[in-house]
Amino acid sequence: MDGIHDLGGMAGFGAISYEENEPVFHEPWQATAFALNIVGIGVLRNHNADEYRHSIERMPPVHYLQACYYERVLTGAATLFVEKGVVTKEELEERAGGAFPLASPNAPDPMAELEPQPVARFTKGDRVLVKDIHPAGHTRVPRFCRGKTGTVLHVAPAFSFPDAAAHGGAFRKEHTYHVEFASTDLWADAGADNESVIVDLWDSYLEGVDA
Amino acid sequence: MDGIHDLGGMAGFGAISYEENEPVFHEPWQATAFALNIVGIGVLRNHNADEYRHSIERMPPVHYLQACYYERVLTGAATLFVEKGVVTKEELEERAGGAFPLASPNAPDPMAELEPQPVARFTKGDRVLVKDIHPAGHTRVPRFCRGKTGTVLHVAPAFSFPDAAAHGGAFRKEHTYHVEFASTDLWADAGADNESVIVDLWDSYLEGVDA
Amino acid sequence: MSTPTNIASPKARTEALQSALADKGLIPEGALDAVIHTATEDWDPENGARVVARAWTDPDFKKRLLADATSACAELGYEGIQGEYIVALEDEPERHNVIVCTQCSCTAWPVLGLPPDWYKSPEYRARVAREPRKVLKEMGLDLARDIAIRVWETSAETRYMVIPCRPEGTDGWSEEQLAALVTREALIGIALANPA
Amino acid sequence: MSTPTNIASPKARTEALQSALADKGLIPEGALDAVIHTATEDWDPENGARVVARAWTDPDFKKRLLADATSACAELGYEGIQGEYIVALEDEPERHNVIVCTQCSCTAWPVLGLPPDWYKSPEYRARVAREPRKVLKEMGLDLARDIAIRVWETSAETRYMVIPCRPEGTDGWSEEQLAALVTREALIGIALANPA
Repeated sequence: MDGIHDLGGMAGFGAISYEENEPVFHEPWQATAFALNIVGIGVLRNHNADEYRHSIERMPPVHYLQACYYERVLTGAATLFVEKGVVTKEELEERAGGAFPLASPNAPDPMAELEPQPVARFTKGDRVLVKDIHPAGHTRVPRFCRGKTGTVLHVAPAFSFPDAAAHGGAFRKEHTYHVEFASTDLWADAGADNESVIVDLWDSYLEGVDA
Repeated sequence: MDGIHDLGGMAGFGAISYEENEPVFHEPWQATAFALNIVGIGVLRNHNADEYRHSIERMPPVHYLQACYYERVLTGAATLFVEKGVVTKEELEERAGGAFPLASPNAPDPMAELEPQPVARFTKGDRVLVKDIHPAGHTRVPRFCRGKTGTVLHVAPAFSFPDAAAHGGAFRKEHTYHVEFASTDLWADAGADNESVIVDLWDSYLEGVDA
Repeated sequence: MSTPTNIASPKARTEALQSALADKGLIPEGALDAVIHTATEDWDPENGARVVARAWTDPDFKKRLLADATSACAELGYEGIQGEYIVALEDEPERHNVIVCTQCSCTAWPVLGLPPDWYKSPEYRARVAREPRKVLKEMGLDLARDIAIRVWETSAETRYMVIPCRPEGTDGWSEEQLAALVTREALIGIALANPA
Repeated sequence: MSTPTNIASPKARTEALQSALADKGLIPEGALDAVIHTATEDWDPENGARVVARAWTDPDFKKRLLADATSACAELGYEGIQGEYIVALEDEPERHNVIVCTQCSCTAWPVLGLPPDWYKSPEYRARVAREPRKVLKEMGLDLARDIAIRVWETSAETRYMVIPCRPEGTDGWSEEQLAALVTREALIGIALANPA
């Protein structure tokens, strides 16, 4: 989805606040929230990592931007426990003694039509074009590189295709590629000479470009 | 700027809340805030409409999304009165009895390099490509149509070019065009058959496409 | 992500700006009231409704309106800021028009009035460009798939108004009667003219 | 734009989810504590620092690390979730590497630890991809224009770690001494290895 989570290149954000010697967790509930999600994925098999990422993406934009990371984790995990029928929102709110905002529902038709690519089609040095897809559901192609051409630096192993895995689609694995884009190609007027962004992209997001 | 204000096509927003018989202003301060900005533009000549629009675009994203329209107006106008040296933030905060959040500063190099086009280059029926510009300052090309091809429906009169006017650039006028894009070209996978978006675009945002 | 916790209310902030400018002698006597009067009394969707009713009843006016809406609206006295270049969009049975300003909230104030909150909301601005049929349905206007939808993005200086289709059963109605069928919602395009 | 005003605190919400799952018997004894123990005790940027120090002192290890960082890190005992496919990015005097995850906050937990708040902030995620030189400068690392910057976006399953340049004047230092020069910030790429 073209959501608020897809932040790369978005303007208007200010200084990064940096804390020296930051602890792993600032408050105990953050550790618990993190652990609840890991147990939900790894032990209870309530949801997978792609469903989890998408549950956070589905948070309303203001809540997404205001919540700290572990509140996003909590909201995503709780949403998936509710959506899978393990708990109800009402039960959570009664226990919490107040509102428990969850993420918004999944889109009805979440996947772009992308042909599965079980065999790596590209190799190091290839020029590739990122398809200009706009699926309503989970995808891992940042908007900033859609429709852009880059160069394959590295072929990674085949991994589960997230757009499908996040939405109960048929399991498929595809190679991912580390594709380098000149920043000036991504953001004309960025004044970003001598900078590049490398995006890790699944095979079916890409098409070949004639040299 | 590729900011939060550029909302067209962004996913994750929920139902539109609709109020029957809505009044023009819900609270008297909203009327005053609106009038202060209009007087600031039209009477005091403190700022122009393009500077004003950009001052709102420069609001931090969370504040932008949370503020009602008239709080955005207030924040933009106050920012410009402060930036032009008419009042200070400290004075405003003292008078307000609390913090008075303003918009973030202008980018140092705000304009894309776009050649002025004093004479209309296109006419009804022409196919045009929207340049894929990403200026750091004010622009009126929504991201969703950059790099896309559409058809000119109508040639409007020449109007002041906002990217320049918002940043003290040399005055220039250019025709704008009502350019129609098929929604399926803007958002593949949108399922938006039989829908189109018409964007009103200044001449220098465009280039011709061979038929 | 940290926000100051002592933010003054919008009302207090407005009063702060107003008093700061006033104390410097910058606000001419009556200037704010004049703007507020215009915004609440002069700019009114009933103006647009009268334009539509005239177009429905006067073919010559309609021709002028579609050729040059700025002048046609000025004939009825509707002109001024945010009405410098108005374009009228005529609905047809097979093609519907709807207006948005995705980047701010521009509107033809003299004929539509200051826009309502929903029009200025991030929700409307984000969604109507991309999924107009769904948004219109949620707002009560269910358009069949075979009716084309044109979404007009107010990204430059053109200010749009929609001329909805004249409802059936209104032959012989007066302009005043017809104008009463045309709401602000119809002028923006999230509703049709009310049925007779 | 309306938000419920009675939102329970994140702590209360966490306890609500935890107790709801626990009361249904869904949380195995010790499962949460085991995760928290791993996150706070096992995943640690000192692990990555040891990998870097080993690479600085052992050319064969470095070769293995650059060819297959997953296995090389596993040699030192660093492996597991979010470490299934690690790629090491070697800084060179004329080319600097920096890591981000713009869409969520993915990181190589076993070697970098859970990432700090700044890495997970909208500010870092939005800005470092587009203006890395400016962001790095703000964070204390001023790189000359002629040093290329590669920003690695963690958009798939690869988890990156940066191998910073070995500081001058560290000939003959032990692995332990060298590892102490390598911070979490250096492993992400917003800092260099500390000078000797």
